[in-house]
Amino acid sequence: MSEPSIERGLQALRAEIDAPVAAFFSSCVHCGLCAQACPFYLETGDPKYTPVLKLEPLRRVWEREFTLWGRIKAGLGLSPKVTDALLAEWEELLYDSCTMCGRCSLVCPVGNDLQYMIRKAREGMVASGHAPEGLIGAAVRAVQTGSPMGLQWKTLEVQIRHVESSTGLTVPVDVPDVEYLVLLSSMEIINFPEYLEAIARIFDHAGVGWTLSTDCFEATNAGVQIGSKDIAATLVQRIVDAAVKLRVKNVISPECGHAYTAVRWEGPNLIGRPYPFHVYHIIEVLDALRAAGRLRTEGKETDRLSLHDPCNLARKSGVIQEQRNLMDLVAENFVDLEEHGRYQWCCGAGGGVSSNERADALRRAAFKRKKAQIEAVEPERMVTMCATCRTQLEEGLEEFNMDIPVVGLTEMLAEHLVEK
Amino acid sequence: MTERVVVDPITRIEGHLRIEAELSGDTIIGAYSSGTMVRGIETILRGRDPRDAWAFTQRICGVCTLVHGIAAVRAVEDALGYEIPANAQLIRNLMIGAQFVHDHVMHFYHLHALDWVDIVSALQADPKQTSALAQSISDYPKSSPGYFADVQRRLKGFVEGGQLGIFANGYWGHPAYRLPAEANLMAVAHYLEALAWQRDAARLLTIFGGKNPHPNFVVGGVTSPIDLDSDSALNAKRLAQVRTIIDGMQTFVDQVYLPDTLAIAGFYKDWAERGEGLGNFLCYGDLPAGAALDPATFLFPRGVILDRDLSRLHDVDLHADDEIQEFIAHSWYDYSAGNDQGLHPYDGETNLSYDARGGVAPPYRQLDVAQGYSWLKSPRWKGRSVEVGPLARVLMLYASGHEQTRGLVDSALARLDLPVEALFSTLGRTAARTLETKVIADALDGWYDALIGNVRAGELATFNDRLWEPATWPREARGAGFMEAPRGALGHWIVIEDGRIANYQAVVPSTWNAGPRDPDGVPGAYEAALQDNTQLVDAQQPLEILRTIHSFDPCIACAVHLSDPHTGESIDIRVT
Amino acid sequence: MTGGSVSDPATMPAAGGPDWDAAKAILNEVRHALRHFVATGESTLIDLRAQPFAPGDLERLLAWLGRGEVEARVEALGPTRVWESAVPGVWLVDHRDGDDQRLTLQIEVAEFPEILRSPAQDIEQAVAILDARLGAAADGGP
Amino acid sequence: MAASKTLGERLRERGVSRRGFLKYCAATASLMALPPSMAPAIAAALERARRPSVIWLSFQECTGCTESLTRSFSPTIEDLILDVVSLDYHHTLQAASGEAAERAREEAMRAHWGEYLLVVDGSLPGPRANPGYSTIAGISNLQMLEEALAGAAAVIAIGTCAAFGGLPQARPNPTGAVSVSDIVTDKPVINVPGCPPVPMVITGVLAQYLVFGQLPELDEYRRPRAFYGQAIHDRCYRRPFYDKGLFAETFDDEGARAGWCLYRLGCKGPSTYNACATMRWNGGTSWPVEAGAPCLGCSEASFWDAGGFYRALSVPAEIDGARILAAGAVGAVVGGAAVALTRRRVRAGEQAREPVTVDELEQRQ
Amino acid sequence: MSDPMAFLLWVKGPMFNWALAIFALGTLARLLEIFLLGRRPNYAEPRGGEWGPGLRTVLTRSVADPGTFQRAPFDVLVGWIWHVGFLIALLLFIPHIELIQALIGLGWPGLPNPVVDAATAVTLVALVATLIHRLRHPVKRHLSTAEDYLIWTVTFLPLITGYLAYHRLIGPYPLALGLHILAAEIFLIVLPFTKLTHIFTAFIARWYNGAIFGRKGVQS
Repeated sequence: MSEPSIERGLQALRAEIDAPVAAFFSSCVHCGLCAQACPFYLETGDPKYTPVLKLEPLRRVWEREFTLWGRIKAGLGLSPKVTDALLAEWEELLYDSCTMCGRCSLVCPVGNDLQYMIRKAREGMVASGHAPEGLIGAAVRAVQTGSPMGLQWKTLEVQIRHVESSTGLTVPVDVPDVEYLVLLSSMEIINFPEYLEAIARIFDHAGVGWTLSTDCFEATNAGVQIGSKDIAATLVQRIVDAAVKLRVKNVISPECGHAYTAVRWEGPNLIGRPYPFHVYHIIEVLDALRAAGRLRTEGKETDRLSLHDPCNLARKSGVIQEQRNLMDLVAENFVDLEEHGRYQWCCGAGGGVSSNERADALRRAAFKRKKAQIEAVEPERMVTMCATCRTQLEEGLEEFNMDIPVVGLTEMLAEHLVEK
Repeated sequence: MTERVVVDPITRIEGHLRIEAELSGDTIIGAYSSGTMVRGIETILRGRDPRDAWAFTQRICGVCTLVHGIAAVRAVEDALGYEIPANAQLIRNLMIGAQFVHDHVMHFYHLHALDWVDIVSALQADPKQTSALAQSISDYPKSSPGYFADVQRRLKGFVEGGQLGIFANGYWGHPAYRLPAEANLMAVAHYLEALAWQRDAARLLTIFGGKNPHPNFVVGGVTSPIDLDSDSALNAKRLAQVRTIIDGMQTFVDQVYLPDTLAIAGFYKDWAERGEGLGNFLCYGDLPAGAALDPATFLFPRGVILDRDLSRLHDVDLHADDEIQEFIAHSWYDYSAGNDQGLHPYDGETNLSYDARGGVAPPYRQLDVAQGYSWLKSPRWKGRSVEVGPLARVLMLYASGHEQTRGLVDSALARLDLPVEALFSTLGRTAARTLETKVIADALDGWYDALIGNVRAGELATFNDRLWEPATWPREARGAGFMEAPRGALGHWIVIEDGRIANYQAVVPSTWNAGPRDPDGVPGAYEAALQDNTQLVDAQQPLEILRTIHSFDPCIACAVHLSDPHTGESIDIRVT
Repeated sequence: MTGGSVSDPATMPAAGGPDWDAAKAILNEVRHALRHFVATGESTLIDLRAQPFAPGDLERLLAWLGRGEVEARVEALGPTRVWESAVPGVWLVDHRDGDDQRLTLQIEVAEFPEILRSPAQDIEQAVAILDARLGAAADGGP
Repeated sequence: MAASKTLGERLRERGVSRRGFLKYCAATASLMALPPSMAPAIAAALERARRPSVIWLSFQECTGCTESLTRSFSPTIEDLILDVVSLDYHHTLQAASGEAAERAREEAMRAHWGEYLLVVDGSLPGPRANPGYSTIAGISNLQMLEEALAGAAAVIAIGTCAAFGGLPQARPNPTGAVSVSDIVTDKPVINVPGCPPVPMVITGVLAQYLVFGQLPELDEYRRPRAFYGQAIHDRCYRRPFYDKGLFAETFDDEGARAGWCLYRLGCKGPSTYNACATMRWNGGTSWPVEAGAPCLGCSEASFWDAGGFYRALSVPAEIDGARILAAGAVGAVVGGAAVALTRRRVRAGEQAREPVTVDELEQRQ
Repeated sequence: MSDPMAFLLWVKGPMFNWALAIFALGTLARLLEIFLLGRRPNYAEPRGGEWGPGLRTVLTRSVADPGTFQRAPFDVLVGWIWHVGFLIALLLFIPHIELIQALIGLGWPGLPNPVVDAATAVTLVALVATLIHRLRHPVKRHLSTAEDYLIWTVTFLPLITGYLAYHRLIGPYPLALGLHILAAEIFLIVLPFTKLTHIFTAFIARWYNGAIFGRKGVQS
């Protein structure tokens, strides 16, 4: 085993280059419009945060090694090398100032999927030893303890007991052959215990068979955030093993954005084969239950509510209408932010930024874009469905002294269930 | 002991012609005709768009300025089986006819007349008597004593000015000039008159072809559309203008050219006994009556007359391998398969080979006539040396019973009191040119009326675009384009491959007539004619040579072939 | 355009359309020349032969300019016809050669065209010519 | 010698009046494409002008230029040779032949040494070509030109062949033909290109020399600006159709009949500088574009090799499909090779990539 | 080469073939370089198709989303103006159509010249504005490399030379036309080796973008 090094980084980058990457880099005309989609640039005004620029290390590897013309240029000394210093300099750009929200991918006029390439670029950063401390810590904890926050099953067990006592329901654990394996995120367990209770009540209400697994309760994937497919694969494999062991039909990703994209879209490719089960986000499941008439609710929230779409859920996974259907079920004064759905703005915390203490200032700066959006609509409360987003919203709104509480959609729904 | 007389340049012709004659006493016993300039147009044509060929070949000659254009578009049309609308054929006929009239008149007055007319002698003429002479032979209105006096005054001023310009060093006062002073003055007046007239006559080609010299043609028809409602097409005004021009041509031919020819001929009847030469004549025929180029409808019939035998006309096949062939035994060319054989034009070659084939390094006094001595080849029909041109055509018309021609020939001979054999001569050749001009000038009416009839009937098409795009052509095609040019039978042979010219050969009237001896030593028409009963009064002033040569109306640029880039002779010099 | 006395507009060729462009340019030039003439008394000559007329354009232009009250014919090296257009001060001068072929066609903006003026040198000799004729008449005796 | 009479004297002798002379000058101004206001200056110059001796040499030509000269309406060829110039040597028109003709040339050269105007039509085989390709009286064209040049005041190259090499010089230039300018180094040369030139342009240039005794203003091709200053296209009456985008597609369609622009039929008007559109041909009768024929570009150098006559000006001269296809194929091979290498690199990268382990990360931490 | 006509014939003849050959060679090589890299298999259960959304994005990405338009109206508008203007001048000018027809045998109706002329003039102004914008806007200035200015130049040159030639503002015309053709040839030659390849690859990139998003059920 060798040390992380520039050479390993370059090898990792080379391994990531494919036809889309080549098409994307061939097409960029430096129009700079991606900057107009990036909260980090918009809120700092610093042009170095222009998204396409964050890809410079990957671009150089592509140009120097994957184009004939670039090889000629490199031979003539006209194409600069990718050095360790360059990667060091780019660490901030690739981690601290990018949440991989993918908004730039949606506005690039030539169609470059920048987020796709940021994810790939991070592979090289990890391999060359240029990942942020915070993310390394999270990754190490996730692999070693099963949770990026170091949470143990016994902590969750306390939660379970609490839910069971307060609802009078049984929380199924390690029940095989049920319909759903429910995953959670450590942040939810710690910050938003209401979620588990809400799930228990809703599934009971709808008569859904579900279970938790003692082998694997954590849905988040620090490997995806840091950009290591090896670590990411390890974490995904745990979920797959648990689901297979319990022979569930479906796996439910909790109110967490990146967990969903990690399990839903990256997972099969990380382990190199399709799953023997389906993966859903909790919101998808809830909306399916609603559509099937299995959710009967009563009363509606009357205050002015608005909705924050988590990037991973909406823009990167296409779950957009589902949450609105559910909002309509329980809220009568719901108003969308101006740019929402696939064009929503990132809260500023995703993509590992929230785990990267060094990036706090940038994270707070990026939030100003969300804040401005919220201010424009003047809601009394915000609703979301991602623990990271919810934390960022709560902290941010508090910082700006805005008295707008943030609630999870699942919990809100649970509150309106018709009592049996 | 023979003496060599060299005439170079032969002037008042098109191109560069040199005649070397061997004299025994005062009689020519051997004559050698040499074209001394070569350009290489056939080689230049290779690889080009066949639709462009007309423009290149037209520049073979600016005098008979349309004939190579017509032959080239016909060659392409023949190769492709490309039909053209009836109007286009009629317009081409009108253009060809106008070219004939224009060219023959100019030849007679500006190129040939000075062989018979002594300009200086005209100064002695009495304008009144000249007027009387003019009025006795024609109704032409410009015949007053004042008119001739004006001409004489102008000529006098010119001669007395001391700068004779183009008239300097003519053989003035040569005993062979026999016209009385009055006839000379009349001819000088008509020399100037014809210069003015020809400018108008040339306008017919300008109307249909945009300019003259070198009017425009197009494969598949003509460039000018017909639309009576358009300013920009052939409309009523344009067609009326054509009518006016035709009228002007006919008037001049009837009232000036024809009477002048007969009047002058009357003084030179001895020239009806010399300058015949070969006695073989060839016509491809031309001027169809309908849309198709069908020899059965031609005004000029197709055929060959051998050994003066007008009772037997031989047919001609332009495509047959063994009929038309070109030889280079005495030409500055090489054939890849040997220099003694003949090649049909489809297989023709033109490899320049001046030094190796006997060309003498300039400056030279004398050619090496035992070897190559001309840039002209020697075309032969079934191995026969033949004459082409007006005389050939008039004989064909006469032999095939063309009524108008028979009438014209018979009355002219009667008027001059000459037998029909007089046609086979220098004088006969010149007279035949005049007579066929009359036939063609009159025929213009028929084509014009047919065109007007079509337009009235709403038949306006002038161009067929069916085979315009080279993509519609077969991969390989070959065709022969022929016509009767003013100077005689003209043929272009084209081989098309992949939409490009693979080979192009032109066998032109002056090659038939002016070509050198063939491998059997048989001379060409010029050479034979000069060797036929020609005596020189003064070897220093060989006027007699000019008379016979000019009676053919030489067009030498036409006659010279082109080089092939495969030979070492080819030089590519480009200065920019 | 050039004034009130032009031909009846109903019979005028329609302005506009590509065929008419060249003639329009000429008319503009004539207008400038007229103004210049009114202001300074200097005449202007426009050579119509050097214009890129479409077929029919010249005829239209001449029809447009119309005919005024004066016409003249000069015999000098062939005929020259002169006429005033319907626009006063705008003359057409058509020089032809002995074969009645047009040499030039000019528009002259002036009180009257130069070609009509008797050459000063000829007038100098006028008395002598007249005397000679009188003498001849006296000799011959009418 | 009475030859020294001026043109003014000659005209008056012929009974031409002062008024007639004025008219002659007006026509001359028009002929030379000068503004009519120049007529008085022309009159003054013509009063003094003498008939210059002209020696006209014809080399590799077709006589089209001479034929064109005879079509001039003003001055007419008759006026030209009787009044304007002394045409002392001209193959097609002169009475004398053979030795007598050559003597006329030599005498004129001797009598007017240093003063005669040398006119040339046709190209000539160049110094490196076989002199036998074109001879007159046994003398090569080059030698004859050089001899005549020595005593010439100026040279006028009539026609595209003399001016630019023309048809004989067209690819592959089998006779090594060159233009007059290629030979003449120390004498003024006026090029009067065209195949042939417009008749009145030829006479106009001669008249200009006669009137002003000097060369007209020339462009960079030594062409008189008065006649070659504007492109056909700029003076073409069909130009408005070009601007409107109305084009004839064939020679007998609606557009052709309506007189629409001939650009698509290959008209070279935009790149051809000549006077056809204004002077027109044969006494103003018509000109090629008016007769529905696209301009061939005949007054431009190399026009024979400028691509097909029916190819639009914008179309490349010779599209070498084979070369482009070959290049494309090479591109495919090169691209393929590059990719093969690249793919190997990707695979190698994948294989060489060492998995990142938590232990490593932890170490770093 | 001092002779403008010889120059014109050179650019229309051998040079044109060379330019086209280099363009064809380079472009094919570049496209193969891209395509043959391929994509790795994707085992995730798709929520949508790839082809449909990919093709859809090829088209829809031409129109900016409302937010981007609000934030960068200049980029969007001026970018549109000169791209459309350039295409009008390139594809709807009759002489160009003739050229294309001669090359590939396909033709289409053109626009009247004054329309093309106006489009060209607007395009020229828009391109100059684009350059000024690039020099002044912080993001663009920061992003720009020498190559960006090079491709601006090779894009601008065919337009300006074409405009000058059409209006005959430089002479003689064979020189003006020759310069225009040469400028176009430089454009062709440079194209495969610079980001001008986006003329082709942008559509590929858009397709990949649309396909990647489309597979996840997002309309991009």
